[in-house]
Amino acid sequence: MASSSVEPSPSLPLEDYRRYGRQMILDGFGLEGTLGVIDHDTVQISNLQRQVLHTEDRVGMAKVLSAAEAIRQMNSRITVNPITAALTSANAVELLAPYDLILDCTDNLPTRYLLSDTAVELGKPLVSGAAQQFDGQLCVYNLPLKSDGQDSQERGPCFRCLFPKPPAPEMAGSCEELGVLGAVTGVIGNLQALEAIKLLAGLHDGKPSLLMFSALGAPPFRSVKLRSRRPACPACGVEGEKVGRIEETDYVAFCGGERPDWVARGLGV
Amino acid sequence: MASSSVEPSPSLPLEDYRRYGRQMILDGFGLEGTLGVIDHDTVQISNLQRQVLHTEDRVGMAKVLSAAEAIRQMNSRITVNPITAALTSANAVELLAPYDLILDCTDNLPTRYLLSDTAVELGKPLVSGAAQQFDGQLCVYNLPLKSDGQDSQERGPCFRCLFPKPPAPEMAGSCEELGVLGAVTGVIGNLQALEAIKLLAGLHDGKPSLLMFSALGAPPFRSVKLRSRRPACPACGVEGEKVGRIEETDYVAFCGGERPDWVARGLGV
Amino acid sequence: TSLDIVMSTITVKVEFGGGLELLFSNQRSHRVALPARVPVSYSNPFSPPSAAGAEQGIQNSEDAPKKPVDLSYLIFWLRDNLLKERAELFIENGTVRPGILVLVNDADWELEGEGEYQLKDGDEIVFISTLHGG
Amino acid sequence: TSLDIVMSTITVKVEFGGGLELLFSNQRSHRVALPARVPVSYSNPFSPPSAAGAEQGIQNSEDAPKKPVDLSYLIFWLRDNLLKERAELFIENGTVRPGILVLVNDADWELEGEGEYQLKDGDEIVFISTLHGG
Ligand SMILES: [Zn+2]
Ligand SMILES: [Zn+2]
Repeated sequence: MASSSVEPSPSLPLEDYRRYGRQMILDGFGLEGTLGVIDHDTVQISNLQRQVLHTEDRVGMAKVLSAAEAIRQMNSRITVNPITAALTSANAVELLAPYDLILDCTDNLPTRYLLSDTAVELGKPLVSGAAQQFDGQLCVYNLPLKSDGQDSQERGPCFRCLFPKPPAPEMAGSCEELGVLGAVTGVIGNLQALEAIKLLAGLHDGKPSLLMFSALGAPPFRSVKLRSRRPACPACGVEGEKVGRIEETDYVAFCGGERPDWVARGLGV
Repeated sequence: MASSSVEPSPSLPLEDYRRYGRQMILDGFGLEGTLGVIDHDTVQISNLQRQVLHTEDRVGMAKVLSAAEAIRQMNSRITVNPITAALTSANAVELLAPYDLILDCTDNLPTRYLLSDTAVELGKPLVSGAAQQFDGQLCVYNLPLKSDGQDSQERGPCFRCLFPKPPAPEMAGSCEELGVLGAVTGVIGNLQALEAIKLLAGLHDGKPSLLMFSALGAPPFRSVKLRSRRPACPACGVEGEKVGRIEETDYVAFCGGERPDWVARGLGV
Repeated sequence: TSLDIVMSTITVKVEFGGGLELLFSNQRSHRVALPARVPVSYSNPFSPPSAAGAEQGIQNSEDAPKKPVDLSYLIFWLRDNLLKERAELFIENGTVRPGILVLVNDADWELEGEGEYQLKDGDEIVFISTLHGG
Repeated sequence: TSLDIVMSTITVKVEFGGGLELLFSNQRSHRVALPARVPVSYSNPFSPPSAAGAEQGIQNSEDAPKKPVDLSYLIFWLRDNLLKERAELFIENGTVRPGILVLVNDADWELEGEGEYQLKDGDEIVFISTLHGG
């Protein structure tokens, strides 16, 4: 799926969590809200190896409807809002504004920059996962920071702070092009869900970090401490110190020009 | 599910993998074989939060049949052998002998010791995952070792080498008792699948290690280098140096006596 | 390429996991300062664990023979100073209970000499019990 | 608590990820031995990257002013000694290309002084590109 978001109404007394953590049964741990899923694409047979919400029967169905059906089968009380649309710079703010956080589950760079810029504009954290071949990366961009456990007004870096320029197009590729082991996507997807839960439940430590995973590595995981946001960042930087303006950005051109696969994925921005 | 196993017929030239890894599309990466799933239990509504193969519609169905149905919906070419039986010391060797490796996805200690002893007896690796609350552990027991990348005849430690005695019953508890965050189970389950794939495809580095995961930790993952097997281990030790005999073991008594939940789970060994 | 200068105390990081933290105020991470040299008699041979706890614990006598502080000393120090309940769930027959895995800087302590491992300033020592849910 | 003894070379571990390894013989992990002191002129100010590669690279002249080896020096050393193709995908305007994240012992290099970070024996330096599949 291109991206999905969660909007909780924290009707449970989450602040009691730490106190009663020993006693409580975690599956009583709950959040109410709406889960939005945005994607313009239909289920392909080649998706099934890693996008485990879909089934052979639903090949050809809109991905967001297939995902909503899978979630309904597991838990019919969850409210899912399936949005069959390609995310573009024209609709991103409107589509994502109703949600408390954004999950980046995309497979292409232009959408990753678009989601990051939109998350900054909306002031929401972006839980970003990526997977290729045997490797994965996980990061929360625009993270609400805490110091000594207390909320601060500060935010962690955005995607553009860390990667002001996309990698050379020659070195980029989507999962369909490069391949990815389904279980790598599964590890990263579950870790994204955990970061989202920690953020919504107030359990996140509020320290920006990047988790790198390599299925063949020893050790397989490496956690990296990240910088603060970059004052010169055109997206999240300090007014007057920004270099460049993202309003002018053509996301596809920025990432190396019109490549047929990106256009096919609906990013003819 | 209690445990599941994979039996590959390596009909693809896996030894070519490393050579062609750059060119190959990973989802062409395939293994043929039979996936066995062993469990005596039926789907409960409380399982759905973490056992994502099941659905609300299939509550009450045998777990192994529900799992087989879910796999069939995703990939109808996979051969699944669902075995509706409680694993006991009387049937474990016979049930697990046909498979090349064993996955321990159980939720109780007596079955963990039984699976480890059986894996040692059958000379098969045991990919073991465990999850409780916010934490998880992953380890391959009885791992075929490699040194300098070459296969050796040696095996890594078994579960009993590392944990010769179970924790005090007061400190033990299953997921149903203590609770577990569904995404923690998902992270560990996907990592188990990856270890199984690495073993079957000859990509495992053959060095025994334990991966510890804590969803709230910073860093969340810790990789630990493990000892060799223990010559005095009653399961995998050296003949003549073993202390104790596992043939005499009553698995339930060994883990602190008959607790109603273990008996209810079919472990009235 | 570096010379150690004799210190009178060292600090190690101690972590508990897999449920063991329940014995230690439900706190997973601790910083522990220990004397760099300790009496020989307190860990070799082990003194048996006692219900009396701290009273029978480690005493620093000025003229007792000494040795560099080791992992065995830490185990008894934890029993006598941090353990809140049920010492028998942590120590058995003069060492950690067999169901507990001890890690020294991310390696199984058996690779490091077990209780005889000499602690260094900044070491990270982890005690875990196996998890078994799923 | 320790004294550094002057060494003439140091060894660092270098890792590439996220596709950058393709520029370095598709090998992710490298051990690199570097002189402990290097000419001042080669990294500050940066020499611009050149198509000629190694020919315009770092030269050790005996009488040039020297400084302790730093991360900038390593970057040029990698270009001149390990890079197999397309230097412009690794170096741009005298530093790493903006799309590359540099890590010093598991911290973003911006927290460590970027190119001016003085390398220590045993340091682990990682260069990664962002992954973007999913
Ligand atoms: Zn930014
Ligand atoms: Zn053993």
